[in-house]
Amino acid sequence: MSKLHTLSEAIQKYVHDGDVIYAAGFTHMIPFAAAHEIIRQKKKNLTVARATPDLIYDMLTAAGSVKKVIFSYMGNPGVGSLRIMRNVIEQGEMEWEEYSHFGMISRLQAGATGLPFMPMNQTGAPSLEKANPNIKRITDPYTGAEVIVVPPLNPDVAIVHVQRCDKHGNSQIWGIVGEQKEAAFASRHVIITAEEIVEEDIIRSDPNRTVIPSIIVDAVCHVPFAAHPSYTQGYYDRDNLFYLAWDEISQSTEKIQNWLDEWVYGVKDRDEYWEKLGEETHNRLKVTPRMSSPIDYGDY
Amino acid sequence: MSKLHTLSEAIQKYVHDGDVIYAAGFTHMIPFAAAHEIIRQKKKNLTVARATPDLIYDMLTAAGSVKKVIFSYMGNPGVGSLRIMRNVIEQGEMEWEEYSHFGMISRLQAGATGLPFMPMNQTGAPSLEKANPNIKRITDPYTGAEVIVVPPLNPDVAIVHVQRCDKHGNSQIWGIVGEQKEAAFASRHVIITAEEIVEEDIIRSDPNRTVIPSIIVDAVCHVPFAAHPSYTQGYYDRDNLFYLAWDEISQSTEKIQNWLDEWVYGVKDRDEYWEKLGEETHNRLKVTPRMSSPIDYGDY
Amino acid sequence: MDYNNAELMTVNAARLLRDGDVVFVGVGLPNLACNLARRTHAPNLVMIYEAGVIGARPSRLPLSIGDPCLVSGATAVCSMYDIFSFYLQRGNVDVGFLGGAQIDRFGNINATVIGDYNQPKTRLPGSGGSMEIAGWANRCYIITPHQKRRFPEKVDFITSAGFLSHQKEREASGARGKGPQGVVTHLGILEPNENGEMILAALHPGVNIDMIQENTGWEVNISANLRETLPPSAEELRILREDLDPTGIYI
Amino acid sequence: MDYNNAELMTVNAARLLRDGDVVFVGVGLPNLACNLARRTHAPNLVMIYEAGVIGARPSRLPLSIGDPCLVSGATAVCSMYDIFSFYLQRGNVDVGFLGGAQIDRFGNINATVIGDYNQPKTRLPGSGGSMEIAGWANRCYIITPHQKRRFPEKVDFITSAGFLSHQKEREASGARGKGPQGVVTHLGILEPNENGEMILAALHPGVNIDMIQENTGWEVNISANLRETLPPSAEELRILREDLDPTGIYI
Repeated sequence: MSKLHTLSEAIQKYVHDGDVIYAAGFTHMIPFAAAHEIIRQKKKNLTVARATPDLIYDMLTAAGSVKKVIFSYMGNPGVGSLRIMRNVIEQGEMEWEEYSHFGMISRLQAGATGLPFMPMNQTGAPSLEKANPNIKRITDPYTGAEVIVVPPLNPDVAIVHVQRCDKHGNSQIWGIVGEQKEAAFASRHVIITAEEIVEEDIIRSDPNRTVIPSIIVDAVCHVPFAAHPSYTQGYYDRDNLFYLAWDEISQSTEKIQNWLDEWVYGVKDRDEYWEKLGEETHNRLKVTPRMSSPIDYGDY
Repeated sequence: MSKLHTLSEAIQKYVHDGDVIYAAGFTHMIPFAAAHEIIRQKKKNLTVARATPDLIYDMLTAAGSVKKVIFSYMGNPGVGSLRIMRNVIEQGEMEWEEYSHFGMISRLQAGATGLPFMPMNQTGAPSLEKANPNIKRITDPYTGAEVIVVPPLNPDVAIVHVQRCDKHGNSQIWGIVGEQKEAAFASRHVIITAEEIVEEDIIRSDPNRTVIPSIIVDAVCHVPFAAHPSYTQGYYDRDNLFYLAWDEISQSTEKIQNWLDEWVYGVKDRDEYWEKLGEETHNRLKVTPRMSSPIDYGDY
Repeated sequence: MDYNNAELMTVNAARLLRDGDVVFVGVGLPNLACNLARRTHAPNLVMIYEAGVIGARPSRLPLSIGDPCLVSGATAVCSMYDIFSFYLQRGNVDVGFLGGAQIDRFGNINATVIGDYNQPKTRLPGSGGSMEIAGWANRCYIITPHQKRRFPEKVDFITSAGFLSHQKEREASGARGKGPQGVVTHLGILEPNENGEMILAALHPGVNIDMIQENTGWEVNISANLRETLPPSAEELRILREDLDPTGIYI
Repeated sequence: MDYNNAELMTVNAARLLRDGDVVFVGVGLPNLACNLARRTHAPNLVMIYEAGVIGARPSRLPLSIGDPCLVSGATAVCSMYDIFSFYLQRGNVDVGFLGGAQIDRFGNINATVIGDYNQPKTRLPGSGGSMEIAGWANRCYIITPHQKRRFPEKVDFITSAGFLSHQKEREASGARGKGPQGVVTHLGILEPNENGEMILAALHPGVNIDMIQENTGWEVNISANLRETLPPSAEELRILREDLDPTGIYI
C-alpha cells in the first residue's frame, strides 16, 4: 500500500488547528519544508513540542501558528538566543512547558513504548521540578529511594525527515538519530519527508538500518533538501551562515515578515525554495561522498 | 589501548566462581566458545542469566558449573525441552528465578540505563507475579493505575559475540540484535568474542552500526565460528541438525559426558573444535553473500 | 480432498487473519498460517517475530524463532526491548498467536508447570513472550490439538491471561488487548462468549458436538450460531504442501 | 608569550582532563579544550556529544552540537535517549563541561531565567542536557569569564546542581556524580572545599586576590594551598591557533 503524498496533501490531511505536533530531529534533518508548508496553510493554535525548538519553531511562532511550546533547550544552536520565541515568552504571549533534555526525551520514550510514565534518577537540581507540576516523584519499591518521573508525550502528529524510505514508509536514517524513532512511535500520525524514495529492495538489503517501520507511517513525501537550513548527513551540509543570518533577521518584525513573504509565502514548495537559494548556496552546502563499509547479511 | 586477549585469558581474568554471567544473543550469535572455555576452566557456582538458556546453559549445567538460572524461556528452540536443566529443576537440584521475556529484558534495560527499576504495563497474568517476589507493583502517579516493575539486572560479566570489532572493543553487529547492547551496558565486565577484528577505520566508516562502544569493554577475543551450533548472520548458518542431536544426547548422562569429553575437554580451543567438525559440516553451514546497499556519510 | 489435522488447523487459523493485520508470529503452524494468509486473502499482512524482525519474507521454512532467513530481506530489525515495548506494549500489534500445554475454560494458558510451581511435577519452558502477547495484542488466537488433558476446566498456572475467571476480570486487570478470540483445534473452533467463556463456535467437516465434549475437560457451551468450517481448498493445501513446507516438517 | 582570555581558559580546562577520560563535550571552548588535551597529554580521551556521538574525531571545528563533522569518522552514534541513559545515567561519563548565565557560591548553575520563572525578566535557553550532566558525570568543570554579574551569592534558579547549600545536601539529593570540581575563569580556578563552597584554588599569572574578589558576588575564601597556574605554552597555543580554531571563531 503506497502512502505517497505531496507534502501539501499530507499537511492538509494530518495537521489540524490545535494539534500537538513534534517536528523531530536533533540538529540533524529538521523538517523545515513541512513547517513552511504548515505556515503556508495557516494552521493555528498549535502546540509545538521539540527538545530544541531551533529556527523551525521560531519561524512557526513568527508566522502566528503557535499557542504553546514544550521544550528543553530554546536557543539558536551555536549562535545564541531564539529571539522570537524568547520575546513572546518574555511578553507573556505564549504558553510553555519545560523539561531537561532527558526529561523531554523520557516523555517521548514513555509515549513511544506505551508506558504511563518514565522514571529518571535524581539530578539534585530542584527548581524545574518545582516549576513544572508534570514532573513528579515516586518511591522505588526496592530501595525506598525517590525517583523522578515524567508522563508520556503522545503528539497528534510527528514529522520526520529521513534519508531514504520506500513508498510504504519504511525509513532508514543515519548520522545523528536524536529522537526520530521515539517521536514517530509516540505520535498518533506520522508524516515522513524523504531525500529519496527508494525501491523496497534497498530497504530490505539492510533491515538493521530501518528506524521507522511502515506500520506506523501515514504519509510519505518525496522532498529533497527538506532539512535546509539544517542538514542531511551525506546529502548536504548545515547552512551555518543562515543560522547566523537568522539572528539578524529575527531582531526586527519587519525583517521577519519580509523573510516569510519571500521564502515561505513567496514560494510554492521546497523545490522552488531550493532553486531560489541559488547555485552559490548549493555549492557551499555540497558534500563529497564518504561511504560505509558494506556488510553481508547472507543469502539464507 | 588494545584489549586483545585470548579467550582463555579473558575467561581466566573476568569470570570467577560464584559470578552472575550473561551470555547474550537471542538465538543469534550465542557465545558457545566462551561457555566451552568456562567449562574447561571448571568454573563453579555460577548464576547464569539469559532470556533463553538454550543449549549453552544446558551444557554449562551438564558440566556442573551452574548454581542458579535466571530466565524467561527454557526450551530447545524449535525442538522441545532443555532436558538437562529441566531435569535438575524437577529434581530440586538447581535454583531458578523466572520472568516473561519482557520482564527479563526490562531487568536488563534497567541495569543498562542505571535505573532502579523498569515499569511494565499489566498483562493480566497473575501466576508468575505471585511466584516471584522480585516482581512488584507501584502506582502510576498520573492515573492512579497499577504498574508492574522489575529490578535491574547487573551481571558480573556479559559475554557477547559480534561480527566485527576493532581491537579497542568497538563492536558492530547486524541481524537479530536481541539484548546484546543491554547485557553489555548492564554488566560490570564485558568480554567480546568476534568473527573478525577489523581496523578502526572500518568501524568508523559506519558509526551508526556500532552497538557496543569500547569504553565498556574489558576484553576482545578473536574467535571465528564462536557461535556454533547457533549462527552468525552473514558468516554461517544455524546448525539445526545439532539442535536436534542435542535432544538425543541430553537424554543420557553417559552420552552427555562423552559429548563433553570429546567436544569440550577434548579440544584446546574453538579452532580445534571447528576443525574437528569437519568439512561436511563446514559446507552445510556455508552461506552465500547478500550485501547491504551502502550509504554515504559525507566527508565533512 | 484429503488433509491431516495440522493442515486443517493451519488453514483455519490463516482464515482468521485480515488483510493488513500486523501479526506477532511464532514458528511452526502460526508461521505457516501467516504465510498462507499472505499468499491468499491477506497480501498486506505484516509478520513480526519476537526476535525483533519486522516484515519478514522468509525464503525457507524457519526452524527457530531466530532463524537467519527471517532477517535477510526483512524490512526492519530491532532489539528485543524495542519489539516488546515500541511494538507490542504500544499497541502496534493486531494479532498474536499462542500455544501452551493447557488452555482452560476462560482461555487462560499454562506453559509453565504441571503441579506445584516450586516443586514441579513437569517443568515446561515458561512464558517467553506469551505473557505479553496474550496481554497486549489486539486479538489472540490459539492453535492446538483438541485433547482432554490439554483442556482442563482450570489451568494449574496462568502463564498468559485469557479472560481469567470472567471477561470483567480481564478488563479490570489493565491488560490492553481483547484476549483470545479463537481457539483453533483439529475438531473445531472455540470462541469467547460475552462472559469470556470459550464456547463451541464452529465444527470442522465430519465432527459432531459429542466429539468436542469428549475431548474437552469442561461442559462446553454451544454457540447459538454454531457454524461448520469449509474444508481446506485445493489451493490452500497446494500452497502449504508445495511452497511452504515441502519437506513436511510441520504438516 | 601573549594570549587572550579564551585561550587562557581553554588551556587550563584542557589540563584538568586525564588520559582515558570519557568526556561529555559541548561546542565552543569545551570542545577546544578536549581536542587540545587529546593532542597533548590525553591521547586516549573519548569525546561524547549529547547529540549521541561517541569517539568523535571532528576534522573541522564543529559550530553546533549536532554538526555532521562529528558523525563522519566517529566510533558510534546512538539516540538521545541512549546517550542520556546508557551513557550518562549509567555512570559511563567521567567528565562533563557546563556553562550558564550564573554560577553561585556552591557551584549551582542558572541557565533558565533571570527574575521570576513565570514572568521572566530574561528568558535564557534552559537546561538542555546540563541538568543531567551536572547530576551524573563523575566530575564537572565550568568554563566562564569571571564577572560579578555571573557570580552571584545565590542563583535565581538552579538549572543544574552544584552542591546546593552544602556538600551534604548534594549527597542527600541522590545525584550520583561528585559535582563541580573546578570553575575555570580568565582570572583563576575555583574549587570546592569540604563543604562544597567554591573557593579560590589557583590564580593565573599576573592576577591577584583583590581582582578575584572584585569580580565575584560573594566573599571568596582562599585555599590554604593557593597555587599559580603555568601560562599557556607555545605548543598549546600553536595547536589551538593553527590546528583547532584557525579562523579564530572561539579564540
